[in-house]
Amino acid sequence: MRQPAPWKLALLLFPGLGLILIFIGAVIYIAVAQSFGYYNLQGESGWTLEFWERTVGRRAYERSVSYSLYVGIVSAVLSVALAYPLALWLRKPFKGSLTVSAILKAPLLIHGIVAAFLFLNVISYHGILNQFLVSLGVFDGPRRLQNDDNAIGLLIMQVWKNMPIALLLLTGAVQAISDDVLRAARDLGAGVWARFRKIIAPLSVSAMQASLIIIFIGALADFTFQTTIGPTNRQSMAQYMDWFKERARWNEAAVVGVTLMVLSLLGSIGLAGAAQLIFRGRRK
Amino acid sequence: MTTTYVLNRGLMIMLLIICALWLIIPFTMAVLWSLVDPSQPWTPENLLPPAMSFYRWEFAWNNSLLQPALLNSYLLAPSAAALTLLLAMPTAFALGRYQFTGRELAKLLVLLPLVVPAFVTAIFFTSLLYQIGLAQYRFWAILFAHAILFLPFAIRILTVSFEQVRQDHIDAARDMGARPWARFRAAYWPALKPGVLASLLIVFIQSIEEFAIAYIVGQPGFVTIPTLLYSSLGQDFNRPNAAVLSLILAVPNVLLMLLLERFLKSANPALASGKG
Amino acid sequence: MAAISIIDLVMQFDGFTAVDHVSLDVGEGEFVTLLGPSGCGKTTLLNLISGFLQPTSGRIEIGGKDVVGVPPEARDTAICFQSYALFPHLSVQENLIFGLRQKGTPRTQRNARLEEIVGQVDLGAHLDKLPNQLSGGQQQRVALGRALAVRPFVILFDEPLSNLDAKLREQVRIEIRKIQRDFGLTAIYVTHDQAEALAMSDRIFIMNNGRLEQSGAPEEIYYAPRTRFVADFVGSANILDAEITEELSQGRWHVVTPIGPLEIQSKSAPRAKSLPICWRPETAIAGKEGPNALTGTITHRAFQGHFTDLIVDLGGTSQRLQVLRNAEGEGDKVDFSIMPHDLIFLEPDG
Amino acid sequence: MTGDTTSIQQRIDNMLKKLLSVTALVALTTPAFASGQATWEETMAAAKEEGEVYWFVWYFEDRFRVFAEQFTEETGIVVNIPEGDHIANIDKMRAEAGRETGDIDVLAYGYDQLPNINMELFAPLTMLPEDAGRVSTVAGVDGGDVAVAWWGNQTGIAYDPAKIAEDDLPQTPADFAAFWTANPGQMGFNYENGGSGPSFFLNILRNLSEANFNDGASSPEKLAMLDAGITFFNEHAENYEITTSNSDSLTRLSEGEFTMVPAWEDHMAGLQVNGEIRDELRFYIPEMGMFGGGNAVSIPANAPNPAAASVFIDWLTSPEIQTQFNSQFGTAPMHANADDSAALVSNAMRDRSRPWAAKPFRDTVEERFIEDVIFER
Repeated sequence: MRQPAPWKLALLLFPGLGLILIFIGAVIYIAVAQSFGYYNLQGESGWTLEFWERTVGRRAYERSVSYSLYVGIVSAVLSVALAYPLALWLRKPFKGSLTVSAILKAPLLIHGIVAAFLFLNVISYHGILNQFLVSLGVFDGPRRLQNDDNAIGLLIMQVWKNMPIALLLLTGAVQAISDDVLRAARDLGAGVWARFRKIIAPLSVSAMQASLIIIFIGALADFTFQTTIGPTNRQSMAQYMDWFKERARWNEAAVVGVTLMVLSLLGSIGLAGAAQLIFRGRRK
Repeated sequence: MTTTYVLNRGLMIMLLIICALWLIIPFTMAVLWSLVDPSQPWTPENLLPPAMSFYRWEFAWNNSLLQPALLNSYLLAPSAAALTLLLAMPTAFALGRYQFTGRELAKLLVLLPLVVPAFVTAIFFTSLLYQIGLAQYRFWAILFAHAILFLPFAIRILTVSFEQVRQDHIDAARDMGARPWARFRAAYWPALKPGVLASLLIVFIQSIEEFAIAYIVGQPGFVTIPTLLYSSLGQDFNRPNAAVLSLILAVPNVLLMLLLERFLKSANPALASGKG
Repeated sequence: MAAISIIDLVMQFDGFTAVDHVSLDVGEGEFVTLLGPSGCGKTTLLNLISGFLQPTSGRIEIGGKDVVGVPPEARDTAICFQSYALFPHLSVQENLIFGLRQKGTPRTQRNARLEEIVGQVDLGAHLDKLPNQLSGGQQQRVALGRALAVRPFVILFDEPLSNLDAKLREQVRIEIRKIQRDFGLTAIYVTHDQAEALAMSDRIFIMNNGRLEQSGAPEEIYYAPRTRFVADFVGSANILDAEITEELSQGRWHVVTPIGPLEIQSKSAPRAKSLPICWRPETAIAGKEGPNALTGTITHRAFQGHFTDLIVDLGGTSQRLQVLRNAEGEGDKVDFSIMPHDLIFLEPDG
Repeated sequence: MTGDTTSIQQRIDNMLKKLLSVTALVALTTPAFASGQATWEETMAAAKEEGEVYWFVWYFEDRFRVFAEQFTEETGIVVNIPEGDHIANIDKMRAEAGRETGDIDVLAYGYDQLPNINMELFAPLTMLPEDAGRVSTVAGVDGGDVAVAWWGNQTGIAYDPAKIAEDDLPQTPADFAAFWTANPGQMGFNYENGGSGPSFFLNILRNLSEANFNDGASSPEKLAMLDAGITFFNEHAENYEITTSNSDSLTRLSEGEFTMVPAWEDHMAGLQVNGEIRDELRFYIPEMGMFGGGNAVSIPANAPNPAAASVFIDWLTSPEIQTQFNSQFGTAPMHANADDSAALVSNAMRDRSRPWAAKPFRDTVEERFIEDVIFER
């Protein structure tokens, strides 16, 4: 690799990185400024910590932060954990593997909100799942499954929607691992788990990190799944921000928005770092 | 050999059953719901809707914004994919082929649009548009915003692709007197192709699904599939009408899926680059 | 007791028989080679022994135990791969002790073993490097060291030298053989290079179309090929279709061939009245001596240093001769003789 | 915007053409309306010249498109109804205020939002023909001369008469507590995405405290007065359910999951007319009172088609159309001369209607309810 002339580098970086910095920079600037009292739509603008103090002290704020982090991390880890065996299964083409991979990728093209609607239809109080389980005698009577307090329905939908992203990224990564390397590991006594832990995971760690980050950020800032199938006794951060926005309390919305940005960043670094540490480990 | 074969068969059958449960049952229920005639609602005592008609289908097609939404979304998404690719190429080239100070930082900064929640971006982007007086060019504004929002995917994917272009292939092409275009075809394109297709695909899907920007920048009148879905399927849905909309929107998606599967086959990195 | 016994092994893929009723024994500490052209089934046989494939029928015994159904990770074998298959994300040291880690060998023992292996394969200066920072020869040694480190009961070589240049290859051949002897390892070596097989092996198994054609010590294979295929594949041979006309005396026959009538002296009797015979080019003697004196026209001449290759036209056939010195050029007539004991009966075709 | 996109976006195309070519006309005519000089005939003529009107309303967009066809038949003016969201529409108007010409001709919004909106952003409606039957003040909020009511709505409790007799319907907080205890899980309400649930819990809180809900001022002391109500909800937390929205409540009531849910009268009637929920379901306003209100329409000062907007509002608030709204959508009519015989509740019961709790107090109460009740579940 060579070191290019600075002007040439700048020219190359401008349309991509340059535009990103200008565009997102402006957005971040306004959001941060608003959380400190600037750019008020109504009333006076000026530096104040009031909104941060008022919002951060709230239990609702703490709750939404910890709940969103929970949804983000669990969705990301579960999706990746589910995508790995599938990616390994589809590593070598076999009869019908294309059909399987098409079916697995179908959620990429079904709108999340449509899926949530269909899901709700199935699990509703008199929905087919309840009727089926009642007729089997598993349930005594219909149960309330929608908007469950443990967010299980929400996590199912998050994983359903996000797993294909991880699958797409991981398939490429595990296909790039040569057969001989895997056979060598096996031949030297590595069982299924050791092969994954010592060979496959370290060699696909960048794809794993990318999947974790993309899914984590999406699930952290989720609004549509949460408002349709999420638990009713929890609020996600996006929902909380929207709650402020609905009441034209922009500065507090900006506080939540800035928190969301910071958490996206820190969470991504954390997840990527953890993956690196666990799977790359002692690298000399 | 035979055991893996049996294993594959078993796993596949299991998967197909799960998918049938997941796809066939919900969609069958959606079909039934969509046929509920306004004269009588469908209640749990009845196995099938008591009165069925296509009234809701006709109504949805004629009176909702379904048609413009379909057109807008399916025009926006490919344009966004192409524009993103165009904008991503130079940066990805620089990141993938050159070594310079700050390269790692640049690779990290590229991810910025991903950490800013879409709602925040949408609101402040709109305000920006009003300030520079471009707010009425909605299509272009959304296109531009989508292109920038999804640049991280394209740049990161293409950077890896550019890294995989082998210098000896480029040198060999030059050695044989290839002009830049021929050199690109011979040395760059084979390594880039999977990445190009993958980023087109990802941006396309992201754009089709994107809600916040389309919703906030797009008003009034510029309706895309997600904004239409949100207003009719989100919190204020009623089952029969929502079912009609879900089914109508599933059709282009199924067609698209078949098309993309063909795409993906040729974009499969392992098939394109050989093993290892 | 044989270290490895293969008994009536069959491997079929979708109706194609890759290994066809193969039986063989390998003694402990023996270095044997599976030799054959690509597609002959030798690599399939290796994969069956290492456990990556499960046979359609037949048995494989390693150290007296039937291992069919035992997964590769549980078999006491180690492969040295053609592609080396080094773990690209692990340092040389980590690569070398990978197998020991999997076996849960205690640290002190692991370090001792590492030191020993590093000395053997001479990698002391590179332990912290990643595989892609090494030369091809060094990578090859890491692959060898990695396989040796687990002290396998059997070490399997899958054409390990084909990615090395010719000079290095000869040097590594000697190294491998030396280490194998030092450790007293049982080794199975797969190659399509007959020179490699002849130079390294205690015994050679020649495979063709999934079947074992012939096995034996290198000299035996070379000087007493049993079939047309073996004669042709190992070394070079002039093969002639012969018709036995009469048995002259005990162990002597008279035959008619396209290059003329010849007299053969053989310990084994011919298996049919018409059958192929062969002779090695270097057994030709210049001048007219003995019963089989011939004269042909040189069509091609190539000086090889320590001998000269001649292609001679004789009775419409091309015969190859290797002679120490010759003055004739292309187009000239040349006289030569074949001793009766240098002519070999092969098995009848079909 | 260039050709390739306009060709497929008929609606946008129309609007932009207007923006580009009719701006001059609008600039000329607007002052005339503002000063009230134009006669109604001149306004009608200008409206036909403009030929279309953009109505921003955040619900029933599909059905209003059909409903507005009779207006187009009468006047030849096309009504465009974009998809929208209540607050987003208002934000949009605010954001566009700086532009010479905006996108919105007629903005619909809830009366409870009016105190948050700068009324100077609207044009006065003084050009409308004199009509004493029109309603400008709803639930204690005065629309002045810029807002006029076109949609009246009332919250109450929807119930399944097959499961509960009319005489047993709970009327007071104590009645509800008794009902919950006797029938656990048979009532659900939402706390966001629609006002029916908030109307319910706010009225319980109002009944169980001395705080003045009509005064928007909030203070920690005033919020502390709600302790009894908060305890009331927490004590019975096991016995009621939380739903996600107005629609979710009604859908689940119709499917037999619940016995009763808070609902909007108009929303419920609309769903019944369309066969989306069962006809047998009934609606009442408990004696403890529930909130009622209405929605207003206004014309932004920078409306692109101000004359057509005026004509549309005149039509929308006419007695005939208000009668139709009552029968087709179940609204409380917003014209003195309209016929309300088709409504779900009797006129006597309408006395139980209360004006919405005043903001920002209402916000702080909802915030406390979420933190101290919802998050405690």
